[in-house]
Amino acid sequence: MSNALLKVTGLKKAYGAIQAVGGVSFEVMPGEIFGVIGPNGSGKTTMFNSVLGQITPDAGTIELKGQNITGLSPLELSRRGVGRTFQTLQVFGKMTVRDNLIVAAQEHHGSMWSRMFAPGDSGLGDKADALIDQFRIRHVADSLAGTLSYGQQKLVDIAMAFMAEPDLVLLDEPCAGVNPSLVGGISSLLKELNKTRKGSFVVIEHNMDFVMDLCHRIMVMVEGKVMAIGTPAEIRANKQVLDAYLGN
Amino acid sequence: QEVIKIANIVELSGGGASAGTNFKNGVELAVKEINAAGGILGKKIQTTTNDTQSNPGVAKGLTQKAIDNDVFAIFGPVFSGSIMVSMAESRRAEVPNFTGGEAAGITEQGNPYVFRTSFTQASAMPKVARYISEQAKLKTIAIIYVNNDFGKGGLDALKKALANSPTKVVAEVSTDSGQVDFSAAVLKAKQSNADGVFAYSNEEESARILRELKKQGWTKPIIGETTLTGQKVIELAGDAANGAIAHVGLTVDAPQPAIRAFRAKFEKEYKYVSDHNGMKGYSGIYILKAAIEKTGKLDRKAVAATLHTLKVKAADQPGVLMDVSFDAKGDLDRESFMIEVKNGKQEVVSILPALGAGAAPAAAAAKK
Amino acid sequence: MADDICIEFDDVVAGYKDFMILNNLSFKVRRGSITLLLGPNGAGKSTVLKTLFGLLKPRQGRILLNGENIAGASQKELLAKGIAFVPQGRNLFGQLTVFQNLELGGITLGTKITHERIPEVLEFFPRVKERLHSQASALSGGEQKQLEVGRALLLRPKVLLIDEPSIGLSPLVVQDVFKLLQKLAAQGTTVLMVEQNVKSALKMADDAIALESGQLVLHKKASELLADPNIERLFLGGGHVPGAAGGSVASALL
Amino acid sequence: MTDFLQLLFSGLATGAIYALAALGFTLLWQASGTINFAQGEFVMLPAFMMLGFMSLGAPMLVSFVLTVLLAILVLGWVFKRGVVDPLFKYGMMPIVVATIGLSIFMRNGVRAGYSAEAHPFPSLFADKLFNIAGVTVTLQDIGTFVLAMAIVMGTQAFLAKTVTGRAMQAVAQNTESASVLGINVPRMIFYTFAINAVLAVAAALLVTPTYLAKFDMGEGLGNKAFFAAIIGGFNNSRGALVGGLLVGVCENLAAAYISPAYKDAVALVIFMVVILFKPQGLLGKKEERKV
Amino acid sequence: MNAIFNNKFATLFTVLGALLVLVAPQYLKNYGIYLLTYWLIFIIATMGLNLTIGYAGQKSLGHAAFFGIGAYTVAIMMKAGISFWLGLPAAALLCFAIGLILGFPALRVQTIYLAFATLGFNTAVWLVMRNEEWLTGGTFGINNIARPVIFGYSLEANRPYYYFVLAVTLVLAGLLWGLLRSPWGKAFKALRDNPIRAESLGVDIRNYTLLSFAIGAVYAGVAGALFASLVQFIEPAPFAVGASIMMYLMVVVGGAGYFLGPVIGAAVGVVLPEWLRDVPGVANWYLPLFGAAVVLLMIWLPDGLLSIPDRIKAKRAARAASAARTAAASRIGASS
Ligand SMILES: Nc1ncnc2c1ncn2[C@@H]1O[C@H](COP(=O)(O)OP(=O)(O)OP(=O)(O)O)[C@@H](O)[C@H]1O
Ligand SMILES: Nc1ncnc2c1ncn2[C@@H]1O[C@H](COP(=O)(O)OP(=O)(O)OP(=O)(O)O)[C@@H](O)[C@H]1O
Ligand SMILES: [Mg+2]
Ligand SMILES: [Mg+2]
Repeated sequence: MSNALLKVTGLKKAYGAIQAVGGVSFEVMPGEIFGVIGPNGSGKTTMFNSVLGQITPDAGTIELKGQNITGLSPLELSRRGVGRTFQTLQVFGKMTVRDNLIVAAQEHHGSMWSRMFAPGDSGLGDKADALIDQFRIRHVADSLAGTLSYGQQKLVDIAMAFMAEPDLVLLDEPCAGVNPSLVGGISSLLKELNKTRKGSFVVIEHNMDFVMDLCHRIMVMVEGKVMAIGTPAEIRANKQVLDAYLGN
Repeated sequence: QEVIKIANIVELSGGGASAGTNFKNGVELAVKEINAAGGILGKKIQTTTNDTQSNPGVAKGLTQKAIDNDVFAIFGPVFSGSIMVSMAESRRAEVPNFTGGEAAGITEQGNPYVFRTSFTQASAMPKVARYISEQAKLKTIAIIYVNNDFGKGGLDALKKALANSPTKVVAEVSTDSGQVDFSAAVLKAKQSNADGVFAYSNEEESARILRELKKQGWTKPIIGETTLTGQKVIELAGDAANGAIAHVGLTVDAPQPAIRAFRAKFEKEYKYVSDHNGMKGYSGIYILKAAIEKTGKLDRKAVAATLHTLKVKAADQPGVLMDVSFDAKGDLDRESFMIEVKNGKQEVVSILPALGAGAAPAAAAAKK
Repeated sequence: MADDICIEFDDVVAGYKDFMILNNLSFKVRRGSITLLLGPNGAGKSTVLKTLFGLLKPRQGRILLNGENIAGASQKELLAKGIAFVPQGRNLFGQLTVFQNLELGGITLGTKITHERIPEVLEFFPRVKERLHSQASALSGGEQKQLEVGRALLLRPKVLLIDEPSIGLSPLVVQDVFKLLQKLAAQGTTVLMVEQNVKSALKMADDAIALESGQLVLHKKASELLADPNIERLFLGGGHVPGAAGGSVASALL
Repeated sequence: MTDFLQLLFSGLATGAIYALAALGFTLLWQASGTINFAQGEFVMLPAFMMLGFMSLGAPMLVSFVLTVLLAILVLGWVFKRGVVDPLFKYGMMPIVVATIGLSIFMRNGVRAGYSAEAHPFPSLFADKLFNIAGVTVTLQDIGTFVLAMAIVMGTQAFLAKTVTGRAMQAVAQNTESASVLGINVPRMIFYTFAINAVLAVAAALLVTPTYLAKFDMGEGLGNKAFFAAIIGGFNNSRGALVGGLLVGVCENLAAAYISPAYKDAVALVIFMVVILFKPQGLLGKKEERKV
Repeated sequence: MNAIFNNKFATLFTVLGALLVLVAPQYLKNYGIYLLTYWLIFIIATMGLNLTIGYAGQKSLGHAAFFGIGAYTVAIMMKAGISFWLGLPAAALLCFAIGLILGFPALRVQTIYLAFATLGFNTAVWLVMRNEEWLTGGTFGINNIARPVIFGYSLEANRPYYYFVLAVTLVLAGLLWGLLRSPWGKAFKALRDNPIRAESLGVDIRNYTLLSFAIGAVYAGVAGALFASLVQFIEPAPFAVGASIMMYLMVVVGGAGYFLGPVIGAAVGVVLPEWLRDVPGVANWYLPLFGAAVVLLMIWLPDGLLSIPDRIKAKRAARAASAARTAAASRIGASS
């Protein structure tokens, strides 16, 4: 099991009396699409934020490709090829959609000093345009991201996470507010990247069709603890999970 | 030249606003009178007024502007920092420049075009020092001063003047312009156990210092310079001002008839009592008038030269308010006063002779 | 039938400054029904609700509530007429507590009634109840959404405008909320709801309106639409890769 | 020890003055999310209004009431309609700059239109000195301190304890959501600025006897109050009190025991430490969770 | 960002402006030239501040401190007999270093809290300038600062000095332009719009934050150095917090985040009050009028004067988008 891409052990985070994450351990294998589900407030987002250096966990270790990355900053993680999206909308509101995408990848090209003399779009214009087309936001490509509809902003956010071609992407509810036709698109995109580039993903999602169809394995979190980890079929069959989360 | 153009470059906003406004009002009052009486050499005076915002950089620009406009003379700025900068311009253009600044440095640059309208700290402070050590006979003194060029300049001049006297400076307390709470400053003065305190700040702060001194039960002598016993200070400090003694170069409360007349005219025109800055501006214009008339022609260079040896008597030219004489550096000399505040009024306790008039101490205390 | 109509858009033009989103849009919503507003991202669904609730002033056209033109009315007036609105995204006062957020939700009711009703609402959302005195911004995404829905229910609205309530809610909670809406509708509340969770929403709704580029493209009974074989193609993307330009996203990246 | 107490009490009195002026900052920040760089001038103007009424022969309290009304109109309503309403939705920068412009306008308007001089201002309290164990305090000091305390606590209680107070805060945090809930946003904003105007008049009444009515009195007062508000916590009205008192006392102690020339530096050091280790101020609430 | 040069109107405007700046001094007297030079110096200083505030979104209220550090560095060095040409780079370097240091609080605190911290820094620097008389001359300032000599040609007179400052302004503007159109420009904006998102995308917000301060400070420092030898006298007052606030005002009035914003903003802050002085009948009221003008400008154009072209463009774009939407809608309408 030591060849895990991401290995989280005994992760804990409490806010006062609330144990948001209470000892979570799991592993994500290279090339795996790993789902995280669980009722509202079960600590999924907090777990993500701890893994990604956005908040400092109280306990636990996080390893990426065998290296301890606990406590590293989001920047450092991005440099090591970990991308992410946020549950709350996080775009660059006063920049155009196209610039949003370009800036999402430019820092991975060359050094800071060489970028001082690089062309304005860092040669990423085509790539950005391709994603713009795929996410059907061509008509708003030159609008300021802050003026887009909720779903459109969400799409920009997701597209940004892919611009730099990270090895591992953590997505927090990517489908929320996204039109079902594009949900299918996102699903296909992940599958395809997974196949062609051996991209690995961790996805938090409440859309069960999406999760069950896409993920190789799924972890269920309840009250900050892991309730179950297994294949979609196993999870669907788990009585406990049905009661706590899925219903009917 | 049909009119005599004079530029008034003064502090109308920012920290120097009160001083600048008074100076300007004095200038304008004098100009009005002179014009009504037929002008100088038959020519009317025309003034323009510009606000330096109490900022030397702006003052420099405005001086250039005045020169571009071909003015005959420049009045202001009042603040020492500003005139130090702007006088380089008037010098270059050879335009006589009158200032209200009191810093010694102004006339020490060898600028032949700069003239004072008041004492320098260098000439006022020896008089104060003499009073402190010889008349008040204080062994030790604490100095509360405002930490700007005016206050620091005064402090340095006074320390220099006291250096060879029996009086020792036992505390130097820096305060800020605009400061409100002087309890720490007064406390430090008290702690020094000095025989008296010398307070040197702007009008409003002086009033607050006086109040705090009273509050903390200070009973020893309180001595100062012009700003300590100004009309404004008395108004603001109320009872607390009583007993304060100051050396004053110019005061509207002086018993001279010319000064009384000025006081009345100024109050009628502007509905308030002028301070010494108003007198500086007013007498400055009359000094210029006297110089031009003595020169007999409107030639800046010649007028400047005249000014350097000029002596004007108030009897001949009432507008200069007191007999005054200039020296080669542009410094002026005249009588001055020791003032004490009694029952909310300035009272002249003694008239000190002009420095040039010999050092005989004026024994006669002139009562109003 | 006419007096059965609760909300009517009549030839409405509305948008943001000079950018017109809705162009001559007309549709009607039956009283006591749950009407779904569907459409791709950026179609103008949220704009419809915002215009209806007076947050955007229509350039042209009438908006009728029970036959009365409410275009240009203030939110306070609209609330007084029994309309409540749950917008998309985050709409809480993050630095106030959960309880204070609820209190403000009932500001038009007065403190007494609000305090009476808060416990009722909290019954539906146990997670929120547990966090009653936390700062609202500390709640998880789904908890915040629950709080927002609860805050609107406090008003017992006659007309409820609700923009994608399912965003961030876990499946069980979604079911609960949908059931609750059905119950409200049965009691006579008119619900106009935007949803991307098309399949489950259609199952609980009465009518469906679809928008595209601010234009009405379809107005049907929800049950009919659910049975429509074209629905896959229309709303669900049929499972295949979207994208007008052809080619997959992945290939674009490689 | 007596000296120390003397400094302490004087510092508290001065601090109370800072606190009163700082209260305006915290109120506007909490209830409208704005910073008013003309806050000092908002105290200066009522001082002149009161002087004006008094010079017309009105007694002090009558002048105060008339000034309150006038201030609500001018500093409350006109300011809200003229400056806040058009700029509210553009965020902080334009309002900040507009109020900088406004402060220049008010300060120099009073100077050019009325007087560049300082004018004495009558005190609400009799000119009485108390000597307690060698420490002298004036009735004015005590009165200012007590009233400042009461006003700050009252404001804080209003904001935190009443629904209207919270509705005002809600407007600052999320204007659109507030209107969606039926909170009358324009009215809440008006309340905010009306209260601010009243506070300014109260501050003027208590502060001006010491500060003197002068066109630029707002500049120094505004700066100190700004520091005080930051140190105490911008989003908590009690913070204004704590910050004000702290600055007042520290200045005095520093002037006496460290260096008068660097007394401001002491306040500054506290300030820097507070900012770096507790950016929200001593009593301020923590920022929101962002992700 | 490049919109401003794509726009024909803007190009025309720029060319006319350039001609004006080059030719006007030939027809101006001393005061006019002095004023223009003053204006250029503030353009340089606010260009730097615009980078910090407008592009990188760091709310700084301490810019005048750098302006002062630049001025004092040159003045002190020249008093010690060191050439202006060594003083200028020294001023720039020193400001860069101190700017980096001031950037550190910005890593901990943001928005208004950062504004407070920078304000404190400014006050501290001012206190040192005022109190350390042995170094800075204290409140007496430093007088008779000479103007530089270039290749044996004296810049003592106003006109040559103006052209010298103009050249410096153009060079610095060019450098900033290059920087902002490179990926750095986007990184700064990303930092401004959403630092949390930016960091997760690999934008080194620490470096960019520090550099936005440091580079901004360099511009202020150079401006300060030029200021010292323009006025030929410095004292602490022009570098107090009030001056920082005025610079902030200039940036916002001109248009924060617009490349040419400082040109307009500095004109409003420096030239407008001077112009108002000469409006007949209002002389005594020029400052209140200036204050009122600032308020009105903000109300009219909250995003600054240079947002006008953007407004027009946005309007046009919105119309076009509306039309496209209607067209799309009618296609859909036809198909169903
Ligand atoms: N900053 C915080 N302060 C206090 N409590 C917090 C904070 N962040 C999270 N919590 C609490 O921790 C718990 C877990 O929150 P988290 O956001 O991780 O849930 P989640 O699983 O992502 O839920 P959802 O599906 O609703 O997004 C919640 O009860 C939340 O209220
Ligand atoms: N504040 C705004 N300023 C300018 N344009 C806007 C603004 N808000 C939305 N738009 C534009 O209006 C269009 C419709 O937006 P709207 O929010 O109504 O879409 P929607 O149908 O609700 O989409 P979604 O499913 O993504 O929420 C979008 O193209 C968007 O770019
Ligand atoms: Mg979550
Ligand atoms: Mg929407």
